[in-house]
Amino acid sequence: MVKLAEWRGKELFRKYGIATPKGTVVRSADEAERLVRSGGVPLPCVVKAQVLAGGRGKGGAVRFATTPEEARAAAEAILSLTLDGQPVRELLLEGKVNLSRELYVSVALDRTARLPILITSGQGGVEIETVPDEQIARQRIDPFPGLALYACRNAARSLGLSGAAAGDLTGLLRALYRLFDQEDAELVEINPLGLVGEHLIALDAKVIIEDDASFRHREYAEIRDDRTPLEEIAREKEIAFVQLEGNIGVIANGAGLTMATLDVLKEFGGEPGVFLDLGGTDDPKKVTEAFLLMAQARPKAVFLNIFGGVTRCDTVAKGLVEAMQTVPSSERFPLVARIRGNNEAEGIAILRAAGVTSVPDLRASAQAVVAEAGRVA
Amino acid sequence: MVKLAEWRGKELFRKYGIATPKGTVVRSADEAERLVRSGGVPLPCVVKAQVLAGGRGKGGAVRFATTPEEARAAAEAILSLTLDGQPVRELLLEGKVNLSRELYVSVALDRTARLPILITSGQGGVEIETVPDEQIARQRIDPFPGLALYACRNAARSLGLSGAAAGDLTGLLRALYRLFDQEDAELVEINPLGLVGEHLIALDAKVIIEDDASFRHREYAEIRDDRTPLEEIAREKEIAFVQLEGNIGVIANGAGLTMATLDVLKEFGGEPGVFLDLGGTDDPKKVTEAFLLMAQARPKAVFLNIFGGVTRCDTVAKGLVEAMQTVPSSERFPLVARIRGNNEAEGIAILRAAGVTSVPDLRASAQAVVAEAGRVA
Amino acid sequence: MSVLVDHDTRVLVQGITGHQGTVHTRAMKEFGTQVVAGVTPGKGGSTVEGVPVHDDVLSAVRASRANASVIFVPAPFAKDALIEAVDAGIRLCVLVTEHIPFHDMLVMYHYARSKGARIIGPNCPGIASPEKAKVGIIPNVVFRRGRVGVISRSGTLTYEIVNGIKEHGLGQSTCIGLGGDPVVGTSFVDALPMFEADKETDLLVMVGEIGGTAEEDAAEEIRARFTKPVVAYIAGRSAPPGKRMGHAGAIISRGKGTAATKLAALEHAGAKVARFPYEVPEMVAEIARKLERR
Amino acid sequence: MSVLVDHDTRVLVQGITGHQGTVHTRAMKEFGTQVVAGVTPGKGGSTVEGVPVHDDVLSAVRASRANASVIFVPAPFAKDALIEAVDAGIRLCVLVTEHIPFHDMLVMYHYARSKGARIIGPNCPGIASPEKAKVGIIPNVVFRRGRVGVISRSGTLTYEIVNGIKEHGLGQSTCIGLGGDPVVGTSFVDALPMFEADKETDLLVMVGEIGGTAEEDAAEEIRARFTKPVVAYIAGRSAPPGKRMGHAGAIISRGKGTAATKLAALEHAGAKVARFPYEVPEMVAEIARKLERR
Repeated sequence: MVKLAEWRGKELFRKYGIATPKGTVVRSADEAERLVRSGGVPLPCVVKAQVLAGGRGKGGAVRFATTPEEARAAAEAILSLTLDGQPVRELLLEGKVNLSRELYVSVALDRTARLPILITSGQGGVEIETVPDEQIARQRIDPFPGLALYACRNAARSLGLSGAAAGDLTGLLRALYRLFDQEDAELVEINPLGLVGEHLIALDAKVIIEDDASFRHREYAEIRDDRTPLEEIAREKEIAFVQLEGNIGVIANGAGLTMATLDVLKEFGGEPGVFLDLGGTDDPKKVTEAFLLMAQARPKAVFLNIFGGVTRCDTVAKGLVEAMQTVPSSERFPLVARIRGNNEAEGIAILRAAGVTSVPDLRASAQAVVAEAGRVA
Repeated sequence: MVKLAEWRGKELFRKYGIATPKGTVVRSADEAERLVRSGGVPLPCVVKAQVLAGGRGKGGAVRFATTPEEARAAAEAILSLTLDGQPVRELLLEGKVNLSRELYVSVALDRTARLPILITSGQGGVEIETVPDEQIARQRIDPFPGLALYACRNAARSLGLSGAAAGDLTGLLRALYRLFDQEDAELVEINPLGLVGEHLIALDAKVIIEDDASFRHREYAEIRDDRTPLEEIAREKEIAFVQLEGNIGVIANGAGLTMATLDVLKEFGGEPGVFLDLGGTDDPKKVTEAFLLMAQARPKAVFLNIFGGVTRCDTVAKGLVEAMQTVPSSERFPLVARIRGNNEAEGIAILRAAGVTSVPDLRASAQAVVAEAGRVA
Repeated sequence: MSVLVDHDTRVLVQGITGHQGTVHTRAMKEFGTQVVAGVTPGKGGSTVEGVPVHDDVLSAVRASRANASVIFVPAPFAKDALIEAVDAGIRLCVLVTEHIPFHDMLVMYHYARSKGARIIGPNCPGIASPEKAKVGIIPNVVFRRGRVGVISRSGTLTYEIVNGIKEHGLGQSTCIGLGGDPVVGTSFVDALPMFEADKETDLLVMVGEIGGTAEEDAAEEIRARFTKPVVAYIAGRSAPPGKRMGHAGAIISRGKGTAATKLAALEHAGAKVARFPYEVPEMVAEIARKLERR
Repeated sequence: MSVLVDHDTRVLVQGITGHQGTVHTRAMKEFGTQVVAGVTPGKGGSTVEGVPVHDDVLSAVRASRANASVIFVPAPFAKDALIEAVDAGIRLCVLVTEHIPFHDMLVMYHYARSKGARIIGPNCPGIASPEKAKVGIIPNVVFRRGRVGVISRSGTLTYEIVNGIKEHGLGQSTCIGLGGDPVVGTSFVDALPMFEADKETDLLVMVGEIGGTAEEDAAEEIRARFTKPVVAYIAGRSAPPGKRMGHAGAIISRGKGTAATKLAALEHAGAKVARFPYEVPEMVAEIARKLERR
C-alpha cells in the first residue's frame, strides 16, 4: 500500500490527461518565496502541506497567499507543523482556482462484486464518509470491456453536469479508470473536483498504489509513505510487521492467528505493540531476522504463538534460539512462548534448553505475558 | 479494407517494437543509388517493389545489390515492371539479413469463434496456403484477457524455438496482437519471420486495416490501396461499388440481391462489369450519384434490379430518371429494369414515362440485358 | 413461443429519435409489436410515435419492462449502446447499425454471451414472426403467417424470396436476418437449433453468401442434428476472389469462402440447393405440398 | 460427493518442480489424493514424487484427465497459469500463491467465471475432505473425518481450530481456506450454499477476519437461506484502522470492515459467535452433542 503525496498524485493525473492547477512542490520557505517571485506559480496561490494525514484544512496546513512575502510566511508556518505525528517536509504551491462547484469522484475496489467501482457525488470538498448515501452514485466497472460511455453519462447526470462539462467528465472518468487499472491502484480519489466554467479540475489527489503489483511498477519502490522505519525494513525483508500503540510484541504464524493472539492479549488487559506474522515460513534465518526486528521495536515483553501446520515447531524454535543469542543483553526482553502442532515436542524441548517455557494453553500464556509486561513497567 | 504497402507495415511494426531490417522507401533509381552511397542502407541490400500484388519473387520484383551501381540497376529494372496490372512506383531498400530459418506468424480473425487467431508455422517464406495443415499451429486469442503467455510458449514450441529466441517470440507475438487490436487490423502477417542468431526479425509485412474503424483511425484515410479510381470515389460517397472484368453494370439494392443478380446474369451468358449496391437507401440524390458513377465505368448495358422492402420503388425510379437526364448522350447506355415490391406500380410508371421498361421476371430481364450488351459489342 | 420473439416481446428502441428509429418504431407498431420505450441520451421525457423516450436504458427498462432492444445507434457508439442494454438486463438485442468495426463486435459478442444475452446482427434487418412481433426493419408487406422458417445473411434478397413464398400461398413462422458482417452475434449454427425446436416451423429456408465458413458450419450442424427439410441459396457464385461484395463479410479470401464449397457442403448435408433466387419459393412450395400429403 | 472434492478428484500441480510444489505433492499423496500430473514449462518429461511433469497444461490434462489444479506459480505468472488451466478445461483451481495483484485477480475471477470454472484463493491453503482428497497445502495431521464443515479466510488459525475440534473427538466433512486477499475466487457467500447442500455436513465453522464485507454478506446469506448451525469467529477485534494486518484483505478502511460490525451481523443472523479461538471447538462440541441427542 503506497499512498502517494498529493503532488505525486497530481503528477500522475497530468500524465493521464486529468487537469490540475499549475503547481510546484517546494521544501523550504526560501524556495516558496522564490517560486512565487519568479512567476512559477501564479498569485493568489495556495500553500498546502504534503503529508498523508487527513483533515489538513482544520490544522492550518493549507494557507493562501497573495504576495511572495505571504507565501514565505505561509510556508514557514506550515513547515513548522506536525500533523498526525508527521512533521511537514514538503509543500505544494498552486495557483488559486475560482471554482463554481466542488464535486467528488473516485475509483475503488468493490470486493464483493470483484469489480472496480466508480463513485461520484455532487457533495465534494468534505469527507465522502460524511455524505448521505442518497447523494452518492455508485457504478460498477467491468474491466472487460472497461468503463462504458453510458456510465459516464449517468455520472454526469448524477452530478448535474451537461453539455461541455459532461463531455469533460467523460474524458476525466476514462482517464481516472485507466490510471486505476494501469497503475495498479487501490484507490484514486479526486476530492474536491472543481468545476471552473465548463471544465473540471482536480484540486486534490489521493492515490493509493497496491504493493503486490510492485513487480511491474518499480517506479513506486522508492517512494516513502506512512510506514514507520521498522515497518519499512520489515517490508524489504518481506515480513508482515505492523507497529501498534502498546508494549507487548506478538510473533505468530499466519495473519489470522497473529490477529487472534492480539485479540486474546487485549482481552486479558495487555496492550499489543507489534504484530509480527512469520507466515508459512520455518526458515530459521527468516525467524532470526523477524526476532531481531522485534528486538528493535523495544517491546516490554514478547509473546510467541506458533501453531505448526505446514510449519515445523522445531525449526521455528531453532531459529528463535539462534536469534536470542544475537540480541545484545541490553535489548533483551521477557519471552512467553506457546508452541503447538507439528513437531511440538521437539520445539518445546529446544526452547526449554534455551530457558524459555512453552505454556500450551492460550489463555494461560496470554495472562503470563501480560503479567511480564506489567512487571517490567 | 486498407492493405498497407510493405514499408508502411514495417513502419507500424517498428512502432510496436517488432524488429525489421534497416530500410528506406525510394521512388527513383537516382534516389536508390544515392541512398546506398550515403550509407543510408547497408550493403549488400535488397531492392523490393512496393506493390500489393503477391508473388513478387517470381516476377523479378525483388533483387539484390552489392554496390550502389547494382542498386541503381535493380531499381531501374523493378520500376519498369507492372505487377498484376499495377505499375511499380515505390521501392523498399533494405540491408540483407543472414537468417538461419524462415518462420511464419500472423494474427487474423476466426469468424466462427468470433476471436482473433494466432497462426504460426515453421514453414515460412512460402504462401501459408501451400503449407500442410499439420505444420501450422492455430491458437485462438480471447480479447479478455488478451494473448496469454502460455500461448506464446506453445507457439515457441511449435516453431522449435527455445531460450532467448522463445523469449523474443513472446515479445513479438504480444506486439503483433497489440497491433492487430489497437490498429483495428483484419490481418497482420509476417512471412517470412527470420531467425537471426537468437533474434527474430520481420522480413516482410502484410497488414490489412479494417475500413469500418476509420472513425478512430484517420491516419489511414489518405493511404492509397488497391482500389480502382472509381472504387475510390464510390468509397468516399459510401456506395458499395466493385469493378469486375465484364461489361454489364448491375445496380441493385442490398449486397445479397446484387450478388444474386450478378450470378443470374452470368448464368445467362452475361459478363458483369460493375457491382453497385444501393443498400437500403431510396434517397434520390444518392441514387443519382450511383447512376453517374455507373456511367463513368462505361458499361455496355446496365441492369437495374430493385426489390422494394424498406426502400420505395418510386423514389428509386425518380432518382434514376433524374440521373439519366444528367448523363451526356455520349455516355448513355441501354438500361433494363426490374422493379418489384413496395410502391412497385408507381415506380414502373415513372420509369415507363422516361422510356425504360420494367420486366418483372428476373430470368427474362437478365436475358434481355445480356442481349443488349451483345448487341452493342 | 415462436423463435426468439412472440406476443410477450416488449421492444425498446435505442436511438429512437433518429430518422431510422422513428420510421421503424412506426413500422414495428404497425406490425403489431409492443414497442414500449425508446432511448436517446438527452431526449428523455419526449415521445416518438407515442412511445416514451428515456435518457438511459436502465430507466427505460425499469419503466417499461422491455425485454428486447433494437439498436439504431451510429457505429461509433453502437458498442456502448449494446453494453448498456446488456447491463440493464436486456437479453435479446437486434443490431441494425452497419459499419460497426469487427473488433468492437468481438467485444460485444463475448460480453453479451457472458451475461447470457443474444445479439442478432449487426448490419441486419432483425427478426419478424408474422402476427406476433417484429424487432428490426424487415418490411411488413412481404410477410404472412405460415410454417416456413427463414434465416439469412442478406436483407433485400430475403425479402424478395419471402415475397415469392407468399406469392406461392405460403407464409413464415419466424424470419431472422443474421447480418452481412464477418462477426455476427447469431450465426446459422446458432439459429438452427432454435428452428429445430420450434413447433411452428415445418421447413427452413437458408440464404447464405460467399465469405467465411458460416454455411459450411451450418451444413455440419444440419447433417448432424437438423431434421427438418432445408432449402438453401448462396449468393455470390460469380464473385471474384479478394473483392468485398457489398457486405463486409462477403469476400473470398485466400481461396476460402467460395460459393462452390458452401453449396457442396449443404448438398452433402441433405439440403435442397437452389441455383437462382426464384427457385427457392418453387422448392419450398413443393416440399410444403409433400409435407401436407403425409 | 463432499463439497468440491472427493475420490474422483484428479489433481494437477502447476509449478510442481518448485520447492512448495514438490513438498505438497508428497503431502497431497500422503493424504490419499490422486495427484495425476504436474506442469512446469521446460521440465516436461521428468517426474516429481512419481508424478509425470508436462510442459503445458493442455498436454497434462489430455494425458492425465486431471479435473482440478493447485497453482504454486509465483505471483507475476499466476494469472497466466490460471488462464492456461481454465483454457485446458480445468473447472476447480486452487491458488496457493500469495501477493497476486488484485487487479490480476479481477481478470482471473471474471475469466474463470465466464468459463464456468471456480477459483479457491489466492493466498489460501486450499480444500481438504478427510479420507477423500486434498487440493492445496492444508496440513494432514490436524484432520479427521467427521461432519463439521469449515470455511475460513485464514490458514494457521484454522488449523489450530480444526485441531481443537479433533481433540474434542470430532472431525471435518470439508475444510476450505478461502484466502486472505481482498479479491478471492470463492467467498463465504459462495461457499455457504455448497455446505447447505452437502449431506455430509451437519454444522459449519466460519473463521473470518477484519476487512471488507465478506462476513456481513455471509450473515445475510445465513439469515436468508442457511439452515445448519454456524459457529463463527472473527480475528482482528483489537486491530487499529488503516493498518494491513498481515493479510492484504485484513484492513479496516474508512470505518468499514471492523470486527464489531461483522460479529453483530453474524449474531443477528443466528450464528454462535466465539470470542476466543479456543471457544470454537467447545461450541462445536456442544452443538454436536445436541444434534446427536435429537
